Amino acid sequence: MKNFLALLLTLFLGFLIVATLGNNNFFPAYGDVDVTTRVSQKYIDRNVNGGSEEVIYGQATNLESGPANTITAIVADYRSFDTLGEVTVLFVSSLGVALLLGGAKQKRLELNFKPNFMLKVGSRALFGIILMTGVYIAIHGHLTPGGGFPGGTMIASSVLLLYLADDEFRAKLKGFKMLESAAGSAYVLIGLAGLIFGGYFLVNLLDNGVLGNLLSAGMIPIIYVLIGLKVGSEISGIIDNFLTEEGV
Amino acid sequence: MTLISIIEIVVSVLLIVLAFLAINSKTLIKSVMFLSSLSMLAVIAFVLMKSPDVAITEAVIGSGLVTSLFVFTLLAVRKADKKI
Amino acid sequence: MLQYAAIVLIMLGLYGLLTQRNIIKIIISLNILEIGLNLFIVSVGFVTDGLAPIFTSINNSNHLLFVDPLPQALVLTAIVIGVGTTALGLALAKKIYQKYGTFEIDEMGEE
Amino acid sequence: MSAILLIVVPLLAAFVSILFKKASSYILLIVSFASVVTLNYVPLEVINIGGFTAPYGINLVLDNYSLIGLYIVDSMFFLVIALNCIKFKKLSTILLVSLAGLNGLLLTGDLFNLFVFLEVSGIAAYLITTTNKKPLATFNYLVAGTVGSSLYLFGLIILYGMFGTLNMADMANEIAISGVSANALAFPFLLMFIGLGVEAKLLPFNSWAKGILLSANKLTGPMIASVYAGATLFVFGRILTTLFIYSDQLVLVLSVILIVGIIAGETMAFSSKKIRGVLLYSSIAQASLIVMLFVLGITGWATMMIIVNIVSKFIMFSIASHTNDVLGTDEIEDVQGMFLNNKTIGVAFTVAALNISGLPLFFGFIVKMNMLTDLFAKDGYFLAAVILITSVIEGIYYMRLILKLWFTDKIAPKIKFEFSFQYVVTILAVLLIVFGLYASPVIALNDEVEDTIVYEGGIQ
Repeated sequence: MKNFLALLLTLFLGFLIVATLGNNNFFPAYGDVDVTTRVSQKYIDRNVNGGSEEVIYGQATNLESGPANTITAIVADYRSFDTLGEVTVLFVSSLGVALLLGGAKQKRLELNFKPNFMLKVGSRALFGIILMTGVYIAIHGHLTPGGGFPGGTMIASSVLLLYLADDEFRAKLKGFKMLESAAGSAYVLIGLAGLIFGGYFLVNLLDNGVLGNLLSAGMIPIIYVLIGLKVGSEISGIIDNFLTEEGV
Repeated sequence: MTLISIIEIVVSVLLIVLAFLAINSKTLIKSVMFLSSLSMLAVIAFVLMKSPDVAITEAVIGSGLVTSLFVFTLLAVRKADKKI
Repeated sequence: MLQYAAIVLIMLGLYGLLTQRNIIKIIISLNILEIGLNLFIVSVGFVTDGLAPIFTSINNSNHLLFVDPLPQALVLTAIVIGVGTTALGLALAKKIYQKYGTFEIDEMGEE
Repeated sequence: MSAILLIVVPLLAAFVSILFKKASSYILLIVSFASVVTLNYVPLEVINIGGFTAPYGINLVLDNYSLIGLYIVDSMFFLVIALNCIKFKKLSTILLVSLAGLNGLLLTGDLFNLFVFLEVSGIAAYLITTTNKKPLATFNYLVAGTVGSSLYLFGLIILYGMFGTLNMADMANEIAISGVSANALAFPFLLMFIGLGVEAKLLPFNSWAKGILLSANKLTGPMIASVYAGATLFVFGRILTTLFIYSDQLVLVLSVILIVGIIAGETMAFSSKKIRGVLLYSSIAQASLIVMLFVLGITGWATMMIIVNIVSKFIMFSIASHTNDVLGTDEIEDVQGMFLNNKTIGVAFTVAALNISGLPLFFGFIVKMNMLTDLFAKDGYFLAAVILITSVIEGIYYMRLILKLWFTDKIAPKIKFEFSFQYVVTILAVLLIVFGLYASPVIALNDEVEDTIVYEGGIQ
């Protein structure tokens, strides 16, 4: 009975959604979006603050936002403040997981298999590869898809491999904490430097360079590396706390 | 009908089926696995909608990390509970 | 088509939240809701025959037709936030299991 | 001084404080005090972040409305911290983040940024409630909060699809010039309303509140019921007045939800056996009432009503949860006569209760009187009648509660309240009386709020 009511409620809601979106002249049909009427067009043209020259890959220099990847330009430049909030969410939730699951009496969760030789060697080799991929993704965030968050998570998942390969392994949490704190503070301090020297919080102070070069986009690669480090250490912390259980 | 639109329809149907299975499976570990495949399919859907950034993030975080967190939680309680 | 699938996923997530009485299942429903929402957000920015909004040596000018980048940027934020809440929810689930010895809310015997 | 420091400094302090465990509670105390002080030196302005102009970049808007919100929320936050920070040392970093989140919530002029801050402050709140030692209640809060913010985001994205912007003022502008029918907007608005309603404890979206607040301790009680509730209501007011366009159906649906909320809340408060129960259900009713006033456009007095609630609920929830921490119970029957041994506390509690039920001499009276006058001026006779009736119910159960707590034929329980705590609640109670007798600054404040509540952040 209760399930049936729930079903009715959700069906009603679904009907409302489809009815509102279907009969709405203002809501564009799927695939029928006109980007030029939205704020996004200015992100693509990189002319939020004026300047209407054409953006050409490999040629345009010193645009107002330097990344070739427009999404990175939005995430780490135009709407960087959201990203600061997002980093904070992950920060609090890793703290919270530690608060809930951590503690002096915790020991490592026993896996019900003994890692054999192949697993040990294989995961050591993979550890390096995944770590490198993670770093690569974080550093190239302004040129290719990816960025600090997936990069950082990949770094953390390489740490996870070490957990699986060695049933005695525990990450040195103290070091991670230092890294987390330093990276987070550095992000905020970069923002404050912008406020002091550029007049706006989180304003880009460095040269944006040529669109498409690795060394371009001003501070965005720096910010993404910081995010990568922070996310990597936070998620390693979360994983470590999840891999514990109550014990002597 | 182009190939893309056929793929879109297949992906859409599979998404819905997997979501249904994830909610209605008998054992928790199966639900988690269905959720994981659901987010893998979501990655394909993101690629179809031309958003490689979201696809990578969803693949690494949504599909990889979340699944492993679920599995760890279930691992930690497996001794006490045989049903899981 | 994918937009409708996204809406159905949101509905399925809500349905799961209303009916399930198992902590893990509730978190799973929450995740389905979030995946559906993320798909919906991206679909709001999709343009048929649009390009992924990244300048490369081939797609090299802003006069080409790109899909809307802003929803994708929002989804990146939403995914990370979702992972934060999921991790916290699972940690609470573990805590609840330590206290009650079950994941079923009905078997916990208190409000 | 830029208002952005109100968000950034607590964040920076939070990142640093994980390295200095021992000093973290002092960092928290200093930072939360500094926030209140900083408010005296920040100019009223619109701040563009990252140097990008308004609808494209994120902006923060500091006007009279958000300034009042910041003043009251930050000072209450500081009081809660000052009374509790030593005991809850482990939470210092989380409390710092929640301060940043609350300030961001009140300041931001961007709808998606608002979602981010909802999550930041929300996650911090879930963690604060873990000190209740009821993981299941916290879990329910987490699920409700996440669903709420997801629904808010869903509504927001539909609006983005229609108007192509995320800035609050710009969105309101676009809606106005597009000539869209109000019916087409009703559904996204309803989604956003439900989403925010979950956080603001509106009936029927408030199932989480019972689990949290009925077992609240000295930190979570005032924190969630007073500080967080106040901040969410401030945000709610802003969005309801700036963004929403009311079609007849939407007003009807919202009125039904809210009036049922008011009546049901008061009824449940009337029949509650615990002090915290009475307070919880009364604040559910008050939240519905405040939102209803915002919907009807009586914005200034709705804002004042939020302040009445924040202050009164702070006093009463602190006392009730302290009683429970000491005695292990707050059943009214068990703690009868508890004020006989604690006269100061008793007087403060009485003032707060009378203030919230709107008796003369108190701040709440002025607010309620003017609110009713405005309602009559706008022909809101039905709601005025509802308010009058519920005021009577409210008066009755608060009177009954106060009488039971002052008089007993059994031995009165002895509860030790710290001196600093007595001091704080006394001062707050005195302030309530002072502003009750000396009303002109309140009325001036009200006019200022009414002038600025609609966001115009940087958009011409």
